[in-house]
Amino acid sequence: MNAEQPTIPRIWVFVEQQEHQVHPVSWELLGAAKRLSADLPGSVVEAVLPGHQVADLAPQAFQYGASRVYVIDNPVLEIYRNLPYAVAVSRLVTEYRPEIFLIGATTLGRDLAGSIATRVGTGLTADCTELSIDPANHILAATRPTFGGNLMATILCRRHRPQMATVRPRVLPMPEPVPDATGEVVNVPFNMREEDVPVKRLRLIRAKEQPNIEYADVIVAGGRGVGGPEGFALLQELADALGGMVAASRPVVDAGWLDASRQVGQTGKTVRPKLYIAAGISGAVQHRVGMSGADVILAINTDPNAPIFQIATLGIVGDLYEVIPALIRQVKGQSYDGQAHL
Amino acid sequence: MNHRKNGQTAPVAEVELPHVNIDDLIVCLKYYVDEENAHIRIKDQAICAACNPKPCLAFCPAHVFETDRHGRMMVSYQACVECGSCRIACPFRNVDWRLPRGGHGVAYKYG
Amino acid sequence: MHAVVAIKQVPDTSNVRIDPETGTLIREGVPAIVNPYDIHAVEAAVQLKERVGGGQVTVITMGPPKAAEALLECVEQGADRAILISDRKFGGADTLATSYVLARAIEVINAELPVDIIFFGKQAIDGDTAQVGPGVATRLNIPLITYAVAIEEFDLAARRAVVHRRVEQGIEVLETTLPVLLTVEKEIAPVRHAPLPRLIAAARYQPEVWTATSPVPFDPQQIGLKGSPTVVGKAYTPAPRSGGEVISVAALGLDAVVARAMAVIEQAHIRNLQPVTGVVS
Amino acid sequence: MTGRLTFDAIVVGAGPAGVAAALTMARGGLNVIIIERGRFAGAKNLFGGVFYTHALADVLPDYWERKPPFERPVTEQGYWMLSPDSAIRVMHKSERYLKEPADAYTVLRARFDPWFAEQAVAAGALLITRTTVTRLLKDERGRVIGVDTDRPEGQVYAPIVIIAEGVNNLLTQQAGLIASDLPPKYVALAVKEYINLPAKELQTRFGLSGPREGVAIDVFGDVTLGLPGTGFIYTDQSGISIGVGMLLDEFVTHRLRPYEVLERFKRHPVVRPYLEGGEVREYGAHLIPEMGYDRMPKLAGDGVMVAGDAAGMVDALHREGTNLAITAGKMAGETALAAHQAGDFSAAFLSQYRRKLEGTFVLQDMKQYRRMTDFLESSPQFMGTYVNLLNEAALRYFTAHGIPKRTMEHEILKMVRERRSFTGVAWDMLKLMRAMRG
Repeated sequence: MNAEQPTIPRIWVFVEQQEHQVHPVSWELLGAAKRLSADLPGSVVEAVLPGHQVADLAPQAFQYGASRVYVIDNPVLEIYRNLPYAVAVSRLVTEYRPEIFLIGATTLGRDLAGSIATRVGTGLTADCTELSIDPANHILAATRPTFGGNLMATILCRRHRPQMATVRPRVLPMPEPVPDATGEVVNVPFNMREEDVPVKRLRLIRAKEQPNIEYADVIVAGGRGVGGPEGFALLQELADALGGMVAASRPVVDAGWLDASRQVGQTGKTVRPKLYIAAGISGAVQHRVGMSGADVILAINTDPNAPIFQIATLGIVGDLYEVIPALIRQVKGQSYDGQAHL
Repeated sequence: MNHRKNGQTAPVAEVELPHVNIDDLIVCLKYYVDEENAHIRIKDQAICAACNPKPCLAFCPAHVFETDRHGRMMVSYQACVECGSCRIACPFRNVDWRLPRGGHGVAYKYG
Repeated sequence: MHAVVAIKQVPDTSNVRIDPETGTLIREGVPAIVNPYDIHAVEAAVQLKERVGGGQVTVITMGPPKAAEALLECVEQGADRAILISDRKFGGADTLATSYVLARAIEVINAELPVDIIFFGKQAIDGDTAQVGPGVATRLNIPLITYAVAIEEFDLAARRAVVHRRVEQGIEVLETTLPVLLTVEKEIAPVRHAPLPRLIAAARYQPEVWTATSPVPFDPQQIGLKGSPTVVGKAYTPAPRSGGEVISVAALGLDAVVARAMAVIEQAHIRNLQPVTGVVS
Repeated sequence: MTGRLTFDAIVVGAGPAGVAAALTMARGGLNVIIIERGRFAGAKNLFGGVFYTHALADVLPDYWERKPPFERPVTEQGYWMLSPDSAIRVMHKSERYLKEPADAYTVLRARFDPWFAEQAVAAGALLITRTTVTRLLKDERGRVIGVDTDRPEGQVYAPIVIIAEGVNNLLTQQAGLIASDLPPKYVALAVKEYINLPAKELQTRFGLSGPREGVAIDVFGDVTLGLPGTGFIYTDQSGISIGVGMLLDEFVTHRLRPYEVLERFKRHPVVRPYLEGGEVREYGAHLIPEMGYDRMPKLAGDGVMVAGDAAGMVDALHREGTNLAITAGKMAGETALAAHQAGDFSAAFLSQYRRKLEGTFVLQDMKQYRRMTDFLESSPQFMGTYVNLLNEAALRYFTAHGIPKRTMEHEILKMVRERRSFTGVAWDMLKLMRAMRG
C-alpha cells in the first residue's frame, strides 16, 4: 500500500455532496481544519470526496484550504447510502491513518460517522460546536452541548486514531475561498458493485414539510406588543426575507393570533435558532427558557425595562412598527433569501 | 350568595397587590401536556362575552383564562394546575372541566 | 416476526435547570423518562407486529437498575420481553462500547429467535449523539436506515421492506433486505394510550437482568471505560446568557439603530443557510 | 384480552385516604387495585399542612423502620398575627417535641405519597398510575360494580369501590353521595411555593439546631388582607413551604389573584428576611374542602364508600387533613373486609363505616368545629380588625416610654372602641365560643 510517511498528522474533512452540490458545512470544516492545523506542528489538511463523477468539485476543496483531495468515484456512490460510503471511507482511513477526521453533523454525516468509527474502532464525538487542539498533548479537544444544551462537555480521544468528530453546520464561520489555490488529487480505487448494496433508493419525494419552528434557523417572534394578528403579517415579511419562520409568546397564542404550534416557551416549544428576533416580547422567564439557546438574539421593545433585554445580543428600545419595516428594506437589499450563496 | 354587610369588610380594595407575571411562576412546573385533548373548554362563548366582571381572569391560580381583544375567552389549559376552581366558581357554570388524560397535566416535584 | 427495540432511560432534559448560584445542574426532582424517540420505536415495533399478524417484540436497555422502570413502560406499550443489561462494569461507556454491548446482546437474542428488524430512537435527548444505532448496525453487518418515518412495506417471506426516511431534500423511499436496523423519528408511529390490561401486566412483570458475565459473557476489553476510546476532559455549564448592548431609536435615530441590527444579524452568519425544506438547486 | 378485569376492591386515588384503605384491605387478604391519574402517587398532590403521625402509626405500626421521607419534625409551632407592617408572634417550643418519631412532621407530598403508596404495594396492592377514572359502573339497580378509565379496555370490576379522588369530587357526585359541586363559599383555594434554601442557612434563620428540628407557623391577619383565611410557613429539609389560603369565594368577590396575594405575603417586612436569597423551585395551587360536618356527603352507598378530601374530611381550624384521610381510609378498608366476609356490599352494611368514624376524632372534631367556616366568613373582624388592633396595641405597649401606664391603657381601649364597639366585641367572643364548641 502507498501509506507514505504515516508520521504526517493528517487532518481530514469529509466533503459532503449530494446531487453534485457540496454542503456548506464541509467548507466550514475545512476552515476549522486549517485553524487546528496551525496548532498541530507538521500537519496537513486534506479532503475526502466520495461520489460519482464528482472530481470536478475538488478545486473548490483546494480553494477552501485542502492541500490534497481523495476522490473516491464509483456509481454505487452516486446516491448516498450507508454501506458503500462507510466501506469506502473506512478503507481509506485504515490506509492513511489520519490524525483527525471531521464530518458535518448533517443527516448524512450523522448516518455515516458512527458507522466509520465502529468499523475503524475509534472514538467519535458527535455534534460538536467547538474544536481546538489541546496544547499540552496535541490532541483534539471537541466540545459539545449535552443535557439539552444545559451542559458543555469537552471530549478527548487519547489513544485511538483518527480522532473523529461531527460538527454542527453553521456553528463555525465560513472561510473565504482562495480563488487560485490548487492541490493534489488522489484518485482512490473502489470497486463495490451495485448488487453488493442491500439498500436501494426507489424514489425521493421532494415535499414541503409541515412548518416546525424547532428546526428553523431564523425565527421572528412576536409578543403581546405586536398588538394584534395584523402585525404578524409584518413579522412574516421579515421572516420571509431572512428565510425564517414566525413564532410567538404565550399571550399571542392565548389570544388566538397564532397557532399553538408556533408558541415558544415553557408550555410551548424550545427552539435553538441561529437568529431569534423578539418583537414586542417582554421576556418572562416562561418565554426565555424556550429561546435562550439561540445564538444571536435581537430584541425590539418599547419598554426599556423589558427583561428580554437581559439576554439579548442587541436590544433596541423603539417601536417595532418603525424598526421592522426599516430592517426589511435593508435585509431585502442584501438578499438573505435562505438560499446557499457560494 | 355573599351575606356580608358592607362596612364590616376589611378594606381590601385599598390594598395594592404587587404585580406578578404568572409565567415566571409556572416556569418551574413540570407539565406533561396532552397536545390532542384540552381538558378545559368554554361551553358557550356568548356567556363569557356577557359576563361581567369575569372573575376567572383573577382567581385562576395559573391564569389559564384570558380574553383576546375581541372579548373571546381563551383557555391555555396547558398551564393548568388542575385545582378545579373554575369548575365551581364560574358564576355561570360555563366551564367544561374534566381531569386530564391519565399521566398528563401537571406533575409536582415537591408538592 | 421478531423485533428488537433498544431503548434508554434519560433525565427529562426539558426539566433540567441550572442552579444560578453554583452553576451546576439541578438533578433533584428531574424525572427519568423513556427517551422520547425510543417510545415511538417501541410503538412502531408493536404496530408492525400487529400488522403482520403476530410475533414478538423484545426490548433491551443498558443502564442502572433503575432503568427497569423504563422497560416496564415499554411492556405497557406492548413489548413481550424486556431485558435489562446492567452491571457496574458497563459504566462509563461511550457510543463505541455501548454499541458493542447492544450488538452482542442482540446476537444472543437472535440465536434464540431470529431477529427480523431492530429499532432505535433517532437519538437520546441527554447525549444527542445519534451514533449508537449506526454503530450497532455496523457491528451486526446489517443495513441501516436512519431517520425512518414510515414503513411502507414489510414482507417477511420475501425478506424485504420499504422504508421512508427523512433527509434534507424530503423523504427518501428505500428498499432494504431484512434484517434491517432503523433509527426512527417520532412520526414513525404515534404513541397510543396503552390499554389497562397492559398496565396491569407490566406492573406484575419482572424484566430479565443480564450482567457482564451472565447469562453470556461480554468481552471485558470492549465494555465500560475500558472499551471507550473517548473520555470527558471537562464538563461545564455554559456561561449564563448576559445581555449585550441596549440602544434606543430615540437616542440614535432609526438609521444608526438599523445599521447596528444588521451587524448583529450578520453575526449570526445565516447567509450560507441551506433551506430547511425544498430542493437544493 | 378477554374476560373482565375483576378485583375484590377498587380504590380511586393514591393519596393518603386511598393508600390507607388499600393497605388495610391488602393486609386483610383482598385483591386490591389502586388507580391513580398522576404519573406517580403524589404527582397531583400539594398541601400546606403538617403531617401528624398518629394516624399513620395506626395503619402502619412499624412505619418508622420503613424510613418515611419526612422533611423535618415540628419542634416549634405557633401563630404570627400580621398587621401591614408588624407582627405578633406566639410560638411554642418545647423539649417535649424532641422525640423520635415525633408527633408531627413537615412533608412534601410528591416525596411522601410515593413512599406511602409503596407500602401498600409491598402489602400486595396493585398500583396503576397514569390512568384516570372517568366514571363509575353501575348495575341495573344502581349499585356500583366497578369503574371505567380513560385507557382502552379500561373497565375494572369489583364488588366494592372506595372513592378517594380528592377535592374535585366528580365520582362522589356520580355515586349519588353528594347532590352537587361544592359552592365556592365552602372551598378554600390555597397557593403555595416551595423555596429552596441550604439547610444550614435555613436553620440559622429559624433558630434550629439541626435537621431534627423544624418550625410550623400559621399566619393570620394581613396575610389574607384581613379576609378569612390563613397563611403558613413550614420548614422543609432544605427549603421553605410558604402559602396562603382563602375561601374561593373571597378571591371571586374581591377579584384577587392568588399568586399576588402570596407575593404580597412574601414581601411583608417580617416575612421577607426568612426567604431572602431562596429560589422558587415550585409553585402550585389546590382546593381544600371546608364544607364542614353538616355538608359532608353520605359516606357509603351500594358498593361504594368515600374517604378523604372527597368526603370533606378536613379540620381547617387545626390544619388537619391527611390524618383524617388516613384514619378514614383505614375504616373504609376495614368495612370492606367485613363486607367481603359477610358477602354483603349494600349501603346498609357499609353504613358501619360511618359508625366507626363517629367513634374517632375524624367525625368528632368535624362535628365540634361544624360552624367554623360560616363563623369566620360572617365575622371578618377576627382576621382584620382584631389582628391589626392587637399589633397596634402591642406597639403602644412596647414603645410607650415616658407615658403614664394608665394613659397608655386608656389609649389602647379607646382604639378598640373606635374600631369596634364593646358590645360588638362581646358579641364576637360569644360567636367564636359557639363556633369552637360546635
